[in-house]
Amino acid sequence: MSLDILVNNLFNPTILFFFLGLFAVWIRSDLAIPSQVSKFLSYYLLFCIGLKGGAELSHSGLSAHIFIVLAIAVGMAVMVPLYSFFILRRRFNLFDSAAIAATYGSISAVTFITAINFLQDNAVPFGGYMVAAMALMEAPAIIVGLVLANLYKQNEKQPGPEAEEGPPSIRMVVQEAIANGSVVLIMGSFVIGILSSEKSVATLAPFTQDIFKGMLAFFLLDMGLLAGRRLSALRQTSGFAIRFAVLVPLANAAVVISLAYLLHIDKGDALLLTVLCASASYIAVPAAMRISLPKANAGLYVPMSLALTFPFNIVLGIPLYYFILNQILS
Amino acid sequence: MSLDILVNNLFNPTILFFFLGLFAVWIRSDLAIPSQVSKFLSYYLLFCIGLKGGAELSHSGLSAHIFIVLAIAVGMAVMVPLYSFFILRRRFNLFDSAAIAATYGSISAVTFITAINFLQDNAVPFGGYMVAAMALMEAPAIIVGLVLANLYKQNEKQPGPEAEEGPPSIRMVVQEAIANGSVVLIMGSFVIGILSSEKSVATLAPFTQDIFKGMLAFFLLDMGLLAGRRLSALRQTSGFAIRFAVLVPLANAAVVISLAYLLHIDKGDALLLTVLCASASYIAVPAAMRISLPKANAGLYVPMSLALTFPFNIVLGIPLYYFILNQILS
Amino acid sequence: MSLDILVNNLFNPTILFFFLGLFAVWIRSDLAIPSQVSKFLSYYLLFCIGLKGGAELSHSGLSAHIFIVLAIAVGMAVMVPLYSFFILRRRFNLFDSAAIAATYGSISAVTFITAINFLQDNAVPFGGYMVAAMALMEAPAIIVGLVLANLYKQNEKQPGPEAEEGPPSIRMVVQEAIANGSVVLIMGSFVIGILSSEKSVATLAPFTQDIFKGMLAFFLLDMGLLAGRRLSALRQTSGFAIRFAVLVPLANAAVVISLAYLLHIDKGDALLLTVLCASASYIAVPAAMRISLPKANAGLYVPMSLALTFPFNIVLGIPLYYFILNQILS
Amino acid sequence: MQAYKKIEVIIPKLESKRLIALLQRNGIKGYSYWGGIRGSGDRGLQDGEGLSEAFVNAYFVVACSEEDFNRIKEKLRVFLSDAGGVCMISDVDWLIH
Amino acid sequence: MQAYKKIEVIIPKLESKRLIALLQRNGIKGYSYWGGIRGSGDRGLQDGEGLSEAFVNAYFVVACSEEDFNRIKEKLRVFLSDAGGVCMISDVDWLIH
Amino acid sequence: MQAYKKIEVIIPKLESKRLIALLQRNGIKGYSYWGGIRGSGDRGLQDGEGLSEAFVNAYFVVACSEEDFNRIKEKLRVFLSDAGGVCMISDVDWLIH
Ligand SMILES: Nc1ncnc2c1ncn2[C@@H]1O[C@H](COP(=O)(O)O)[C@@H](O)[C@H]1O
Ligand SMILES: Nc1ncnc2c1ncn2[C@@H]1O[C@H](COP(=O)(O)O)[C@@H](O)[C@H]1O
Ligand SMILES: Nc1ncnc2c1ncn2[C@@H]1O[C@H](COP(=O)(O)O)[C@@H](O)[C@H]1O
Ligand code: NA
Ligand code: NA
Ligand code: NA
Repeated sequence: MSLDILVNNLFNPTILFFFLGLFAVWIRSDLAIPSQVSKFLSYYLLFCIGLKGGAELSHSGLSAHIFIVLAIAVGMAVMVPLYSFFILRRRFNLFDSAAIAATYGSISAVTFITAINFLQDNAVPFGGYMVAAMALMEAPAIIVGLVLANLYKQNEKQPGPEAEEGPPSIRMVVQEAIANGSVVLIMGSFVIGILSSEKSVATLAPFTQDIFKGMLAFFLLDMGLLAGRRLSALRQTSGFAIRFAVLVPLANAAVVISLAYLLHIDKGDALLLTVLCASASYIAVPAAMRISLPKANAGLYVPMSLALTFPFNIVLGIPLYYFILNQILS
Repeated sequence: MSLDILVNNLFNPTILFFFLGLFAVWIRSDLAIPSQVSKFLSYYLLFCIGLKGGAELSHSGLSAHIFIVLAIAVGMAVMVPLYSFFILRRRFNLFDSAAIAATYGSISAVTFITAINFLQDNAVPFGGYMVAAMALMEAPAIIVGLVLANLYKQNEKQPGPEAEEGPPSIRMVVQEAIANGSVVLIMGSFVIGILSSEKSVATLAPFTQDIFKGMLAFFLLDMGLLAGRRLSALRQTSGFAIRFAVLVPLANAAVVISLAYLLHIDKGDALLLTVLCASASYIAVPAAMRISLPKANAGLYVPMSLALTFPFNIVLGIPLYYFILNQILS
Repeated sequence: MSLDILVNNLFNPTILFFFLGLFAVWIRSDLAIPSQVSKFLSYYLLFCIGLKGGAELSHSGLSAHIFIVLAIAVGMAVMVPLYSFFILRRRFNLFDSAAIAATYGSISAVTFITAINFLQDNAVPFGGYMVAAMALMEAPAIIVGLVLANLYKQNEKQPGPEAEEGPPSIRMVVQEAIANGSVVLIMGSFVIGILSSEKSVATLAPFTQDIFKGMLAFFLLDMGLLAGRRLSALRQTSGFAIRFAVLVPLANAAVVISLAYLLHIDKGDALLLTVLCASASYIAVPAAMRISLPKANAGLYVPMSLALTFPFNIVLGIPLYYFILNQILS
Repeated sequence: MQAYKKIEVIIPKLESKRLIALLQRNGIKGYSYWGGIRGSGDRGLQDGEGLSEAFVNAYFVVACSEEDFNRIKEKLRVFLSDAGGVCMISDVDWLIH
Repeated sequence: MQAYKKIEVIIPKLESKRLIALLQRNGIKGYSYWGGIRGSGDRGLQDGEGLSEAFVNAYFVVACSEEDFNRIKEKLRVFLSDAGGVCMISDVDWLIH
Repeated sequence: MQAYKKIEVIIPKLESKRLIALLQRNGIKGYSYWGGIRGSGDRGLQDGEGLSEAFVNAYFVVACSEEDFNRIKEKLRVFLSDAGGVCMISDVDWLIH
């Protein structure tokens, strides 16, 4: 049965379109989704997922169980960058370590959405509030990363009287991360899903549900193209970075799966939580790091998360985590 | 019952997405719909509304009633800028007065589309020819505004022998306004809706109708972002401008509602006509004014129409006008 | 019955939107589909057609018949530029002749898609493998055109020691043509259509089929705008170019129709094959020629294919070819 | 290499057509331009937002002979005083090929 | 025509807000900028790809008096040493209208 | 500040890859470019329309030492005579940070 899940996932058209993107880069095709369209597609996916999550939550109501899951989510978003940082410091400089730590502590919305798609294909229910878990996990890792970088920073030339031209404050960076477009859109849609009547959300379904899978396939094609273009940057990278990009997500997944087992979290919610913790950011965190840690090498942390961890999760990780959860949760 | 309509309108996801846009600007989020996507969304809405209007007209045929409505539409498009101009001259300079007058005499297609959406939600029928009314109202106000500006303009340095480098002629500006993309697209789709067979229009329905509401919600999110960004420009503005932006639409609405009562116009058509007259342009007219009256302050007339009159109409105006029309028309 | 087909095709909303585009240019409207959206629409169409073709092929399986059709496709893609070149040389210089020959030997994906839409409207079945025929026909004509240009080129200043700054090699150009985005996307989707389960392709149908016609109508509006803008370039062109743009497609169509008759090709497949051979490229080939034959006049071969042959085919050609095929194939 | 004048003009995007017409009327055959320019000047902030292109500029670059420049200089001035915007002139060498 | 300094700055697009703030704080009212700049420099390749704008630059053009330039020169230097990028200074004539 | 040569090149966008390769082959590590350039020149109007990028240009800016410039000058000329386009050279000061 294990293999079944994996093969089904592999021969899912959405995943195949991701490979098509990789392939197109490999043969040096000029295939490229225009950047504005690609941004629209990502906003579309967040819009739909948020709305659906909100509508479902307003349906099911709150429970103690929800708060446990949210607490795990935030806890992991703080712990992962902390322990990652100390692993990374053994090989990388301060700035790269902090940036990679933040990257892996934060989450990938696209991986999350792909996991939701996987659950729907397998008719496994999950809680709408998982959308909130995702949004809560975006920022903490950035804060942890920046605080670590500042704590350990030494010999840095102090900005003189022109301080206002110097680097932006942590507060500013964190504020920007919290108000970043993706978070605002998914949380906003989530709240709108809660506030709107069931009937009015239903009238949006042809847009938010019927064409969703096609839009996701198209977007994963774009992600394949992006990941492919970033792959080449990994050639100069140490094997350490590559191992980190696969093993740390697996370790994080193991932690969450254990917690899910101990705390009797539902299968669907547990998978999504696992995927969130195992995924790494390649949109919000790089944008924040580019400004706040400009000396960190974006040619390192972006390819690690986008060209390694992301494909690993959507191709192997999701079916694997699900297989295990399926075995251990009745 | 009045409150019901208002509350239903407020908790409509499409309207809520408008507020989400305002909110995102308020917290300084970087959420932004890419400009080309936003243009596509606006074209999509015009495409659908035009096609639907044409198909319905070819269904229902012409009647005397139609010509009365069209006559009111054009009449108001001429009268509104005239009387607005003289009110405005008491506080603003010539150029600003002419530009604001043109702005309020012309119409907002998005407000119109939102009103159509409102009617459909409330299952109120309306005539397909209202699309033609909308298109007819776009240009007259621009002409009136420019003629007024030229009549009252004095002491203007006359362009010398290099006249061809000077400002463009009224004729040119008006011609451009009539051929502006939005008008051509909605009227073109309208005519195509008339010419096409019922069956072939029906095959387009998944695109033009099923996903319409979702696209509108997305577009209103964008309008919220735009309106929010323009709101700050109003801080330096006089209270006079703000009062004008709310009271003149109300006055225009009152006139149209009275005419609808006297002339027994159907409820749906009456609402759309009211909304057209109460709305103000923030796409076509600013583009025309930027060229023909470059000395008018675009930081004044755009925020007035986009950040005040537009939200006023879609949030309060539409349900209010409908409530009144519903009371007085049997 | 002939006229019926023609009139139905003319009053098809998708074709009417093409005319709306032409009309908008004629009245100098500023209506313009943003370039990134236009690219997305073209990718969307290729995505859908490829997927559908693959899914159908995996359904029907291979047959000898298929190889005959593919052989004709490739054969025509080689022959057409050869004989076109010698016709063209009587009036045009070497570079223009080679570029126009390549243009007419290659194919127009949009014409092909419009023909598929036509078949669906008329409930005529066709083979999914035709997508492969289309993809196979894209590149050969480019090779033939470039080889001809090089064979006949004389007195060209030979690049000296700085050869690497000189013009790109044929090999490079052909490789780019084969890996061009449109070919990769349609062939990739085709393969994904073959690999995916029937069920999973079905879940994409709301995106790939239901809204297809609307997206096509929108895209043809854009093509109308493009064709209209290129039309003016034809004013300076000789009558020879204009005759070529209509007569050569007709000649190619006659050849294919004869072959279809002799070889008993199915009506649907025969129409698509005819349309492929009668159509001319205005996306892939111009991009290749701009680099490899920069001295050829892009203001000549693009308007010929886009502003003459393309409208001729979608408005008159498709129904005409179908009418004839319908008569001669039982 | 040959000495040329480089003219850079930043104007409201909606005025582009008129500037191109001016250049063509005066025999200037070579020019380049692009849109999407945001900025700030005497007429306030142009933030590039909105559906109407009313708040966005275009950037023109024209390389021409000193002669050509002297011929259009005055006309450019009249145009700019109506349309608004900025015009910068500098010297460049043209790499002839 | 009047002599001006033309300042051209190429920086990561995400730093645009901070540069604009710097200009405004120092009384520079006229500036233009646009995004979508790809390129390469000390900090590697900026290929314009990705959803985050982390790999794309912006181009700023500021025409100002020599005085203005001297006032902000040092502050620009501090800003650039943090944000990265390039700053080119040249002389232009401003066509007054 | 340090004296540099500023090279500005306008070429068909489809030729960008080849120009970048030329720069890299010749050890020029710093450059910037962007697309979407419309314009007119010897090879007619480039109106930016169409799906193929056949009618749109790219703009390159390279700041380099005089030495670097002299090294690539001749190669640029050969490249441009094949690809078409325009190349302008001027002097700038580089604000070192
Ligand atoms: N000093 C300047 N330096 C660079 N760009 C400027 C300058 N002044 C104005 N601009 C640009 O020119 C546009 C129009 O200027 P204005 O007509 O002065 O508002 C502005 O929106 C800016 O994009
Ligand atoms: N010599 C140069 N000429 C032109 N643009 C440059 C040059 N050096 C750097 N740039 C641009 O400035 C950006 C940032 O430079 P850097 O901080 O050196 O990586 C690069 O991505 C390029 O777009
Ligand atoms: N004198 C000029 N000034 C500015 N841009 C030019 C000039 N000449 C040509 N260009 C640009 O360079 C492109 C190619 O030029 P050409 O190869 O001469 O057609 C044109 O499409 C313009 O964008
Ligand atoms: Na994570
Ligand atoms: Na009005
Ligand atoms: Na052909």
